[in-house]
Amino acid sequence: MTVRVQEAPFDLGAEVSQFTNTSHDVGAVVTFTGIVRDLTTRDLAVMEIEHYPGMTEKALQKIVDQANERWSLADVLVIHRYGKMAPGDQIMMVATASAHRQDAFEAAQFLMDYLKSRAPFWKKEITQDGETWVESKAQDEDALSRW
Amino acid sequence: MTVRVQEAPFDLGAEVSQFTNTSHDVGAVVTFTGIVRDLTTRDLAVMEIEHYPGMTEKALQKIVDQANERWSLADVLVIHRYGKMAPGDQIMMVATASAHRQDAFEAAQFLMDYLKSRAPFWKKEITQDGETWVESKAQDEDALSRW
Amino acid sequence: MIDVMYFAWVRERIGLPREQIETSAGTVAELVEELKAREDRYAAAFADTTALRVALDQELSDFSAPLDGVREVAFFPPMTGG
Amino acid sequence: MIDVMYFAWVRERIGLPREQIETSAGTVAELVEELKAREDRYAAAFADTTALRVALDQELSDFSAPLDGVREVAFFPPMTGG
Repeated sequence: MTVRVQEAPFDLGAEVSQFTNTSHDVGAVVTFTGIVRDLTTRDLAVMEIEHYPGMTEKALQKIVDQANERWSLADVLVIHRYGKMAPGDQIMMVATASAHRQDAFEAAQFLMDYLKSRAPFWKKEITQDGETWVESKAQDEDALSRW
Repeated sequence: MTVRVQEAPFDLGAEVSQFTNTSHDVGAVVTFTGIVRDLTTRDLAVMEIEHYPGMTEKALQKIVDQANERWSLADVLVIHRYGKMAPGDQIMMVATASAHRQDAFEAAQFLMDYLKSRAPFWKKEITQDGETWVESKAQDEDALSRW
Repeated sequence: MIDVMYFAWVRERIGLPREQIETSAGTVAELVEELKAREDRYAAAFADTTALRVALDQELSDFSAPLDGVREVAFFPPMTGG
Repeated sequence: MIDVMYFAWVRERIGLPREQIETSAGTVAELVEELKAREDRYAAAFADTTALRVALDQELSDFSAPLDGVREVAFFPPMTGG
Protein backbone atom coordinates (compact mmCIF):
# COMPACT_ATOMS: atom_id res chain seq x y z
CA MET A 1 0.00 0.00 0.00
CA THR A 2 1.69 3.18 -1.16
CA VAL A 3 0.68 6.83 -1.10
CA ARG A 4 2.91 9.41 -2.77
CA VAL A 5 2.46 13.18 -3.08
CA GLN A 6 5.02 14.62 -5.45
CA GLU A 7 5.76 17.43 -7.86
CA ALA A 8 7.47 15.19 -10.43
CA PRO A 9 5.65 13.36 -13.22
CA PHE A 10 5.15 9.61 -12.88
CA ASP A 11 5.34 6.75 -15.36
CA LEU A 12 2.09 4.76 -15.26
CA GLY A 13 3.58 1.67 -16.90
CA ALA A 14 6.62 1.56 -14.62
CA GLU A 15 4.47 2.12 -11.54
CA VAL A 16 2.05 -0.65 -12.45
CA SER A 17 4.69 -3.20 -13.37
CA GLN A 18 6.58 -2.63 -10.13
CA PHE A 19 3.28 -2.82 -8.31
CA THR A 20 2.21 -6.19 -9.73
CA ASN A 21 5.69 -7.68 -9.37
CA THR A 22 5.53 -7.43 -5.61
CA SER A 23 2.00 -8.76 -5.18
CA HIS A 24 0.71 -12.31 -5.08
CA ASP A 25 -2.54 -13.86 -6.22
CA VAL A 26 -3.28 -10.87 -8.42
CA GLY A 27 -5.60 -11.52 -11.35
CA ALA A 28 -6.86 -7.99 -11.89
CA VAL A 29 -5.29 -4.55 -11.87
CA VAL A 30 -7.38 -1.42 -12.38
CA THR A 31 -5.81 2.00 -12.85
CA PHE A 32 -7.30 5.44 -13.05
CA THR A 33 -5.24 8.32 -14.42
CA GLY A 34 -6.37 11.92 -14.16
CA ILE A 35 -5.17 14.18 -16.95
CA VAL A 36 -5.20 17.96 -17.39
CA ARG A 37 -7.95 18.42 -19.96
CA ASP A 38 -7.11 20.23 -23.13
CA LEU A 39 -10.29 22.26 -23.57
CA THR A 40 -10.08 23.90 -26.94
CA THR A 41 -12.76 26.42 -26.02
CA ARG A 42 -10.39 28.09 -23.56
CA ASP A 43 -6.68 28.73 -23.71
CA LEU A 44 -5.61 26.79 -20.67
CA ALA A 45 -1.90 27.38 -20.37
CA VAL A 46 -1.18 25.99 -16.92
CA MET A 47 -2.99 24.00 -14.25
CA GLU A 48 -1.52 24.69 -10.82
CA ILE A 49 -2.28 22.38 -7.92
CA GLU A 50 -1.86 23.45 -4.33
CA HIS A 51 -2.05 21.03 -1.43
CA TYR A 52 -1.74 20.88 2.35
CA PRO A 53 1.51 19.04 3.12
CA GLY A 54 1.06 16.69 6.02
CA MET A 55 -2.71 16.56 5.89
CA THR A 56 -2.65 15.38 2.27
CA GLU A 57 -0.69 12.24 3.04
CA LYS A 58 -2.85 11.50 6.10
CA ALA A 59 -6.09 12.01 4.18
CA LEU A 60 -4.95 9.77 1.31
CA GLN A 61 -3.75 7.07 3.71
CA LYS A 62 -7.10 7.13 5.49
CA ILE A 63 -8.95 6.66 2.19
CA VAL A 64 -6.63 3.78 1.26
CA ASP A 65 -7.22 2.17 4.69
CA GLN A 66 -10.98 2.42 4.18
CA ALA A 67 -10.70 0.78 0.75
CA ASN A 68 -8.67 -2.03 2.28
CA GLU A 69 -11.32 -2.67 4.89
CA ARG A 70 -14.11 -2.83 2.35
CA TRP A 71 -12.52 -4.84 -0.47
CA SER A 72 -10.10 -7.71 -0.74
CA LEU A 73 -7.06 -5.99 -2.24
CA ALA A 74 -3.56 -7.31 -2.81
CA ASP A 75 -2.20 -3.79 -3.22
CA VAL A 76 -3.14 -0.15 -3.65
CA LEU A 77 -1.12 2.72 -5.06
CA VAL A 78 -2.05 6.41 -5.02
CA ILE A 79 0.14 9.08 -6.58
CA HIS A 80 -0.99 12.71 -6.69
CA ARG A 81 1.07 15.56 -8.06
CA TYR A 82 1.13 19.22 -7.07
CA GLY A 83 2.64 22.27 -8.75
CA LYS A 84 2.30 23.38 -12.36
CA MET A 85 1.09 21.15 -15.16
CA ALA A 86 0.24 21.61 -18.82
CA PRO A 87 -2.79 20.29 -20.73
CA GLY A 88 -2.32 16.57 -21.40
CA ASP A 89 -0.11 16.09 -18.35
CA GLN A 90 -0.95 13.36 -15.87
CA ILE A 91 -2.19 14.79 -12.55
CA MET A 92 -2.67 11.68 -10.48
CA MET A 93 -3.22 7.96 -10.58
CA VAL A 94 -4.67 5.22 -8.46
CA ALA A 95 -4.04 1.52 -9.01
CA THR A 96 -5.74 -1.39 -7.29
CA ALA A 97 -4.77 -5.06 -7.49
CA SER A 98 -6.98 -7.95 -6.47
CA ALA A 99 -7.70 -11.58 -7.23
CA HIS A 100 -10.99 -10.75 -8.99
CA ARG A 101 -11.96 -7.77 -11.10
CA GLN A 102 -14.95 -6.55 -9.11
CA ASP A 103 -12.86 -5.69 -6.04
CA ALA A 104 -10.28 -3.82 -8.10
CA PHE A 105 -12.93 -1.84 -10.05
CA GLU A 106 -15.03 -0.87 -7.04
CA ALA A 107 -12.05 0.05 -4.86
CA ALA A 108 -10.60 2.26 -7.60
CA GLN A 109 -13.92 4.10 -7.95
CA PHE A 110 -14.23 4.49 -4.19
CA LEU A 111 -10.68 5.88 -3.97
CA MET A 112 -11.39 8.38 -6.72
CA ASP A 113 -14.72 9.52 -5.26
CA TYR A 114 -13.18 10.13 -1.85
CA LEU A 115 -9.97 11.61 -3.16
CA LYS A 116 -11.95 14.21 -5.16
CA SER A 117 -13.72 15.63 -2.11
CA ARG A 118 -11.67 14.59 0.90
CA ALA A 119 -8.00 15.07 0.00
CA PRO A 120 -6.75 18.66 0.40
CA PHE A 121 -5.86 19.59 -3.17
CA TRP A 122 -7.01 22.70 -4.99
CA LYS A 123 -6.74 23.31 -8.71
CA LYS A 124 -6.21 26.68 -10.32
CA GLU A 125 -6.53 27.20 -14.06
CA ILE A 126 -4.28 29.83 -15.55
CA THR A 127 -5.33 31.11 -18.97
CA GLN A 128 -4.49 34.18 -21.04
CA ASP A 129 -7.46 35.90 -19.42
CA GLY A 130 -6.33 35.27 -15.86
CA GLU A 131 -6.51 32.77 -13.07
CA THR A 132 -9.52 30.83 -11.82
CA TRP A 133 -9.80 28.43 -8.91
CA VAL A 134 -11.66 25.31 -10.04
CA GLU A 135 -14.93 25.00 -8.13
CA SER A 136 -15.96 21.76 -6.51
CA LYS A 137 -18.97 20.06 -8.04
CA ALA A 138 -22.05 19.07 -6.09
CA GLN A 139 -21.98 15.78 -7.99
CA ASP A 140 -18.55 14.99 -6.53
CA GLU A 141 -19.93 15.35 -3.02
CA ASP A 142 -23.03 13.37 -4.00
CA ALA A 143 -20.85 10.55 -5.35
CA LEU A 144 -19.80 9.73 -1.80
CA SER A 145 -23.32 8.79 -0.76
CA ARG A 146 -23.23 5.56 -2.77
CA TRP A 147 -20.48 4.03 -0.63
CA MET B 1 -10.81 2.73 -31.20
CA THR B 2 -8.44 -0.21 -31.42
CA VAL B 3 -8.87 -3.96 -30.98
CA ARG B 4 -5.82 -6.21 -31.11
CA VAL B 5 -5.57 -9.97 -30.72
CA GLN B 6 -1.96 -11.04 -30.47
CA GLU B 7 0.41 -13.67 -29.12
CA ALA B 8 3.08 -11.15 -28.05
CA PRO B 9 3.15 -9.43 -24.66
CA PHE B 10 2.13 -5.76 -24.48
CA ASP B 11 3.48 -2.81 -22.53
CA LEU B 12 0.65 -1.19 -20.56
CA GLY B 13 2.48 2.10 -20.06
CA ALA B 14 3.47 2.46 -23.70
CA GLU B 15 -0.05 1.55 -24.86
CA VAL B 16 -1.69 4.08 -22.56
CA SER B 17 0.67 6.93 -23.34
CA GLN B 18 0.23 6.43 -27.09
CA PHE B 19 -3.49 6.21 -26.51
CA THR B 20 -3.83 9.50 -24.62
CA ASN B 21 -1.46 11.35 -26.96
CA THR B 22 -3.85 10.93 -29.84
CA SER B 23 -7.03 11.86 -27.99
CA HIS B 24 -8.49 15.26 -27.14
CA ASP B 25 -10.52 16.47 -24.19
CA VAL B 26 -9.43 13.49 -22.11
CA GLY B 27 -9.54 14.00 -18.37
CA ALA B 28 -9.83 10.38 -17.28
CA VAL B 29 -8.23 7.12 -18.38
CA VAL B 30 -9.22 3.81 -16.82
CA THR B 31 -7.33 0.61 -17.52
CA PHE B 32 -7.99 -2.98 -16.60
CA THR B 33 -5.23 -5.55 -16.87
CA GLY B 34 -5.89 -9.27 -16.52
CA ILE B 35 -2.99 -11.27 -15.12
CA VAL B 36 -2.33 -15.02 -14.90
CA ARG B 37 -2.90 -15.67 -11.20
CA ASP B 38 -0.13 -17.29 -9.26
CA LEU B 39 -2.14 -19.60 -7.07
CA THR B 40 0.25 -21.08 -4.56
CA THR B 41 -2.10 -23.95 -3.76
CA ARG B 42 -1.51 -25.42 -7.20
CA ASP B 43 1.55 -25.62 -9.36
CA LEU B 44 0.35 -23.69 -12.33
CA ALA B 45 3.13 -23.87 -14.86
CA VAL B 46 1.42 -22.54 -17.98
CA MET B 47 -1.84 -20.90 -18.93
CA GLU B 48 -2.72 -21.56 -22.55
CA ILE B 49 -5.32 -19.46 -24.31
CA GLU B 50 -7.07 -20.62 -27.44
CA HIS B 51 -9.26 -18.36 -29.55
CA TYR B 52 -11.33 -18.32 -32.73
CA PRO B 53 -9.46 -16.18 -35.25
CA GLY B 54 -11.85 -13.99 -37.19
CA MET B 55 -14.74 -14.29 -34.77
CA THR B 56 -12.61 -12.96 -31.91
CA GLU B 57 -11.89 -9.65 -33.60
CA LYS B 58 -15.52 -9.28 -34.69
CA ALA B 59 -16.83 -10.04 -31.21
CA LEU B 60 -14.44 -7.58 -29.55
CA GLN B 61 -15.25 -4.87 -32.09
CA LYS B 62 -18.96 -5.37 -31.45
CA ILE B 63 -18.44 -4.97 -27.69
CA VAL B 64 -16.38 -1.82 -28.27
CA ASP B 65 -19.10 -0.42 -30.56
CA GLN B 66 -21.72 -1.03 -27.87
CA ALA B 67 -19.58 0.75 -25.27
CA ASN B 68 -19.24 3.71 -27.63
CA GLU B 69 -22.97 3.95 -28.07
CA ARG B 70 -23.63 3.92 -24.33
CA TRP B 71 -20.89 6.18 -23.01
CA SER B 72 -19.15 9.32 -24.15
CA LEU B 73 -15.66 8.00 -24.89
CA ALA B 74 -12.71 9.72 -26.51
CA ASP B 75 -11.00 6.38 -27.15
CA VAL B 76 -11.08 2.68 -26.37
CA LEU B 77 -8.32 0.08 -26.60
CA VAL B 78 -8.68 -3.67 -26.18
CA ILE B 79 -5.71 -6.03 -26.39
CA HIS B 80 -6.14 -9.76 -25.74
CA ARG B 81 -3.36 -12.29 -26.00
CA TYR B 82 -3.52 -15.97 -26.95
CA GLY B 83 -0.96 -18.77 -26.65
CA LYS B 84 1.10 -19.79 -23.64
CA MET B 85 1.60 -17.56 -20.61
CA ALA B 86 3.23 -17.99 -17.20
CA PRO B 87 1.86 -16.92 -13.79
CA GLY B 88 2.22 -13.16 -13.41
CA ASP B 89 2.05 -12.55 -17.16
CA GLN B 90 -0.44 -10.05 -18.52
CA ILE B 91 -3.27 -11.74 -20.44
CA MET B 92 -5.24 -8.76 -21.68
CA MET B 93 -6.02 -5.13 -21.13
CA VAL B 94 -8.76 -2.64 -21.83
CA ALA B 95 -8.33 1.12 -21.63
CA THR B 96 -11.03 3.76 -21.85
CA ALA B 97 -10.55 7.52 -22.15
CA SER B 98 -13.22 10.13 -21.50
CA ALA B 99 -13.72 13.68 -20.33
CA HIS B 100 -15.14 12.57 -16.96
CA ARG B 101 -14.29 9.59 -14.81
CA GLN B 102 -17.71 7.96 -14.60
CA ASP B 103 -17.86 7.22 -18.34
CA ALA B 104 -14.37 5.71 -18.34
CA PHE B 105 -15.05 3.53 -15.28
CA GLU B 106 -18.43 2.24 -16.41
CA ALA B 107 -17.32 1.56 -19.97
CA ALA B 108 -14.26 -0.38 -18.77
CA GLN B 109 -16.46 -2.54 -16.53
CA PHE B 110 -18.94 -3.10 -19.34
CA LEU B 111 -16.14 -4.11 -21.73
CA MET B 112 -14.75 -6.58 -19.19
CA ASP B 113 -18.13 -8.10 -18.38
CA TYR B 114 -18.93 -8.68 -22.04
CA LEU B 115 -15.45 -9.77 -23.00
CA LYS B 116 -15.51 -12.48 -20.30
CA SER B 117 -18.58 -14.22 -21.68
CA ARG B 118 -18.93 -13.09 -25.30
CA ALA B 119 -15.46 -13.13 -26.84
CA PRO B 120 -14.33 -16.57 -28.04
CA PHE B 121 -11.35 -17.27 -25.79
CA TRP B 122 -10.79 -20.41 -23.76
CA LYS B 123 -8.23 -20.84 -21.00
CA LYS B 124 -6.45 -24.06 -20.17
CA GLU B 125 -4.37 -24.47 -17.03
CA ILE B 126 -1.41 -26.78 -17.31
CA THR B 127 -0.01 -28.03 -14.00
CA GLN B 128 2.27 -30.89 -12.99
CA ASP B 129 -0.86 -32.99 -12.50
CA GLY B 130 -2.21 -32.39 -15.99
CA GLU B 131 -4.33 -30.03 -18.03
CA THR B 132 -7.68 -28.49 -17.10
CA TRP B 133 -9.94 -26.24 -19.15
CA VAL B 134 -11.05 -23.30 -17.01
CA GLU B 135 -14.81 -23.43 -16.52
CA SER B 136 -16.98 -20.39 -17.05
CA LYS B 137 -18.59 -18.95 -13.94
CA ALA B 138 -22.31 -18.37 -13.57
CA GLN B 139 -21.47 -15.01 -12.01
CA ASP B 140 -19.76 -13.92 -15.21
CA GLU B 141 -22.95 -14.56 -17.17
CA ASP B 142 -25.00 -12.90 -14.41
CA ALA B 143 -22.77 -9.81 -14.57
CA LEU B 144 -24.21 -9.02 -18.02
CA SER B 145 -27.70 -8.48 -16.65
CA ARG B 146 -26.76 -5.20 -15.02
CA TRP B 147 -26.07 -3.45 -18.34
CA MET C 1 -20.62 -28.41 -47.84
CA ILE C 2 -20.29 -26.62 -44.56
CA ASP C 3 -17.15 -25.80 -42.53
CA VAL C 4 -17.46 -27.14 -39.00
CA MET C 5 -14.99 -25.94 -36.36
CA TYR C 6 -14.32 -27.17 -32.84
CA PHE C 7 -12.58 -25.32 -30.02
CA ALA C 8 -11.17 -26.09 -26.56
CA TRP C 9 -12.30 -29.44 -25.12
CA VAL C 10 -14.75 -29.98 -27.98
CA ARG C 11 -11.77 -29.93 -30.34
CA GLU C 12 -9.82 -32.27 -28.05
CA ARG C 13 -12.66 -34.79 -27.72
CA ILE C 14 -13.38 -34.88 -31.42
CA GLY C 15 -9.68 -34.87 -32.22
CA LEU C 16 -9.62 -32.25 -34.95
CA PRO C 17 -10.04 -28.49 -35.21
CA ARG C 18 -12.13 -28.27 -38.35
CA GLU C 19 -13.66 -30.39 -41.08
CA GLN C 20 -15.91 -30.01 -44.10
CA ILE C 21 -19.22 -31.78 -43.85
CA GLU C 22 -21.81 -32.66 -46.45
CA THR C 23 -25.12 -32.34 -44.65
CA SER C 24 -28.78 -31.85 -45.29
CA ALA C 25 -29.45 -30.84 -41.68
CA GLY C 26 -31.92 -27.96 -41.47
CA THR C 27 -30.86 -26.72 -38.03
CA VAL C 28 -27.85 -26.78 -35.75
CA ALA C 29 -29.60 -29.35 -33.55
CA GLU C 30 -30.08 -31.65 -36.56
CA LEU C 31 -26.41 -31.27 -37.49
CA VAL C 32 -25.47 -32.23 -33.92
CA GLU C 33 -27.63 -35.36 -34.16
CA GLU C 34 -25.91 -36.33 -37.44
CA LEU C 35 -22.47 -35.83 -35.88
CA LYS C 36 -23.36 -37.79 -32.72
CA ALA C 37 -24.46 -40.73 -34.87
CA ARG C 38 -21.08 -40.83 -36.61
CA GLU C 39 -18.66 -42.00 -33.92
CA ASP C 40 -18.27 -42.23 -30.15
CA ARG C 41 -15.91 -39.25 -30.01
CA TYR C 42 -18.63 -37.03 -31.49
CA ALA C 43 -21.22 -38.53 -29.15
CA ALA C 44 -18.88 -37.74 -26.21
CA ALA C 45 -18.28 -34.18 -27.34
CA PHE C 46 -21.99 -33.44 -27.88
CA ALA C 47 -23.34 -35.47 -24.93
CA ASP C 48 -24.58 -32.34 -23.15
CA THR C 49 -25.33 -29.48 -25.51
CA THR C 50 -26.35 -27.22 -22.60
CA ALA C 51 -22.61 -27.11 -21.84
CA LEU C 52 -21.91 -25.96 -25.41
CA ARG C 53 -22.20 -22.80 -27.44
CA VAL C 54 -22.54 -22.48 -31.20
CA ALA C 55 -21.54 -19.73 -33.62
CA LEU C 56 -22.89 -19.44 -37.17
CA ASP C 57 -20.61 -17.53 -39.54
CA GLN C 58 -18.76 -16.17 -36.50
CA GLU C 59 -21.83 -14.86 -34.67
CA LEU C 60 -23.12 -16.48 -31.49
CA SER C 61 -26.34 -18.33 -32.21
CA ASP C 62 -28.34 -21.20 -30.73
CA PHE C 63 -29.06 -24.84 -31.42
CA SER C 64 -32.51 -24.22 -32.88
CA ALA C 65 -31.14 -21.84 -35.53
CA PRO C 66 -31.55 -22.80 -39.22
CA LEU C 67 -28.46 -23.56 -41.29
CA ASP C 68 -29.73 -21.99 -44.55
CA GLY C 69 -26.87 -20.15 -46.21
CA VAL C 70 -24.49 -20.73 -43.31
CA ARG C 71 -20.92 -21.46 -44.39
CA GLU C 72 -19.18 -21.88 -41.04
CA VAL C 73 -20.47 -23.52 -37.86
CA ALA C 74 -18.35 -23.56 -34.70
CA PHE C 75 -18.92 -25.52 -31.51
CA PHE C 76 -17.21 -24.67 -28.23
CA PRO C 77 -17.65 -24.53 -24.46
CA PRO C 78 -18.72 -21.30 -22.72
CA MET C 79 -16.05 -18.68 -23.24
CA THR C 80 -13.52 -17.80 -20.56
CA GLY C 81 -11.70 -14.73 -21.80
CA GLY C 82 -10.51 -11.74 -19.86
CA MET D 1 -0.91 30.36 20.44
CA ILE D 2 -2.44 28.50 17.54
CA ASP D 3 -1.14 28.00 14.00
CA VAL D 4 -3.69 29.15 11.44
CA MET D 5 -3.22 28.16 7.79
CA TYR D 6 -4.99 29.34 4.63
CA PHE D 7 -5.12 27.59 1.28
CA ALA D 8 -6.21 28.40 -2.29
CA TRP D 9 -8.36 31.57 -2.62
CA VAL D 10 -8.60 31.92 1.18
CA ARG D 11 -4.82 32.27 1.23
CA GLU D 12 -4.94 34.72 -1.69
CA ARG D 13 -7.65 36.93 -0.12
CA ILE D 14 -5.95 37.06 3.26
CA GLY D 15 -2.56 37.47 1.64
CA LEU D 16 -0.55 34.98 3.64
CA PRO D 17 -0.32 31.20 3.95
CA ARG D 18 -0.01 30.86 7.73
CA GLU D 19 0.22 32.88 10.92
CA GLN D 20 0.34 32.35 14.64
CA ILE D 21 -2.62 33.74 16.54
CA GLU D 22 -3.15 34.39 20.22
CA THR D 23 -6.80 33.63 20.79
CA SER D 24 -9.24 32.78 23.51
CA ALA D 25 -11.87 31.58 21.03
CA GLY D 26 -13.64 28.45 22.26
CA THR D 27 -14.73 27.20 18.82
CA VAL D 28 -13.77 27.53 15.18
CA ALA D 29 -16.77 29.84 14.62
CA GLU D 30 -15.57 32.15 17.39
CA LEU D 31 -12.07 32.22 15.88
CA VAL D 32 -13.61 33.13 12.51
CA GLU D 33 -15.51 36.05 14.15
CA GLU D 34 -12.27 37.30 15.72
CA LEU D 35 -10.48 37.14 12.38
CA LYS D 36 -13.31 38.88 10.50
CA ALA D 37 -13.18 41.73 13.00
CA ARG D 38 -9.48 42.29 12.30
CA GLU D 39 -9.37 43.62 8.75
CA ASP D 40 -11.38 43.75 5.54
CA ARG D 41 -9.29 41.06 3.86
CA TYR D 42 -10.29 38.58 6.60
CA ALA D 43 -13.91 39.70 6.41
CA ALA D 44 -13.79 39.10 2.62
CA ALA D 45 -12.22 35.66 3.00
CA PHE D 46 -14.72 34.53 5.65
CA ALA D 47 -17.81 36.28 4.24
CA ASP D 48 -19.53 32.99 3.45
CA THR D 49 -18.35 30.14 5.66
CA THR D 50 -20.67 27.67 3.90
CA ALA D 51 -18.20 27.97 1.00
CA LEU D 52 -15.33 27.02 3.33
CA ARG D 53 -13.96 23.92 4.99
CA VAL D 54 -11.90 23.70 8.16
CA ALA D 55 -9.35 21.16 9.35
CA LEU D 56 -8.21 20.84 12.98
CA ASP D 57 -4.78 19.29 13.39
CA GLN D 58 -5.03 18.05 9.80
CA GLU D 59 -8.41 16.33 10.18
CA LEU D 60 -11.54 17.69 8.50
CA SER D 61 -13.82 19.18 11.11
CA ASP D 62 -16.61 21.77 11.27
CA PHE D 63 -17.15 25.34 12.43
CA SER D 64 -18.89 24.37 15.66
CA ALA D 65 -15.94 22.25 16.82
CA PRO D 66 -14.12 23.28 20.03
CA LEU D 67 -10.52 24.45 19.82
CA ASP D 68 -9.35 22.88 23.12
CA GLY D 69 -5.89 21.41 22.62
CA VAL D 70 -5.86 22.15 18.88
CA ARG D 71 -2.48 23.34 17.58
CA GLU D 72 -3.20 23.82 13.89
CA VAL D 73 -6.34 25.19 12.22
CA ALA D 74 -6.60 25.35 8.44
CA PHE D 75 -9.23 27.15 6.32
CA PHE D 76 -9.77 26.38 2.66
CA PRO D 77 -12.42 26.06 -0.06
CA PRO D 78 -13.97 22.67 -0.92
CA MET D 79 -11.28 20.38 -2.26
CA THR D 80 -10.83 19.71 -5.96
CA GLY D 81 -8.30 16.91 -6.19
CA GLY D 82 -8.22 13.98 -8.58
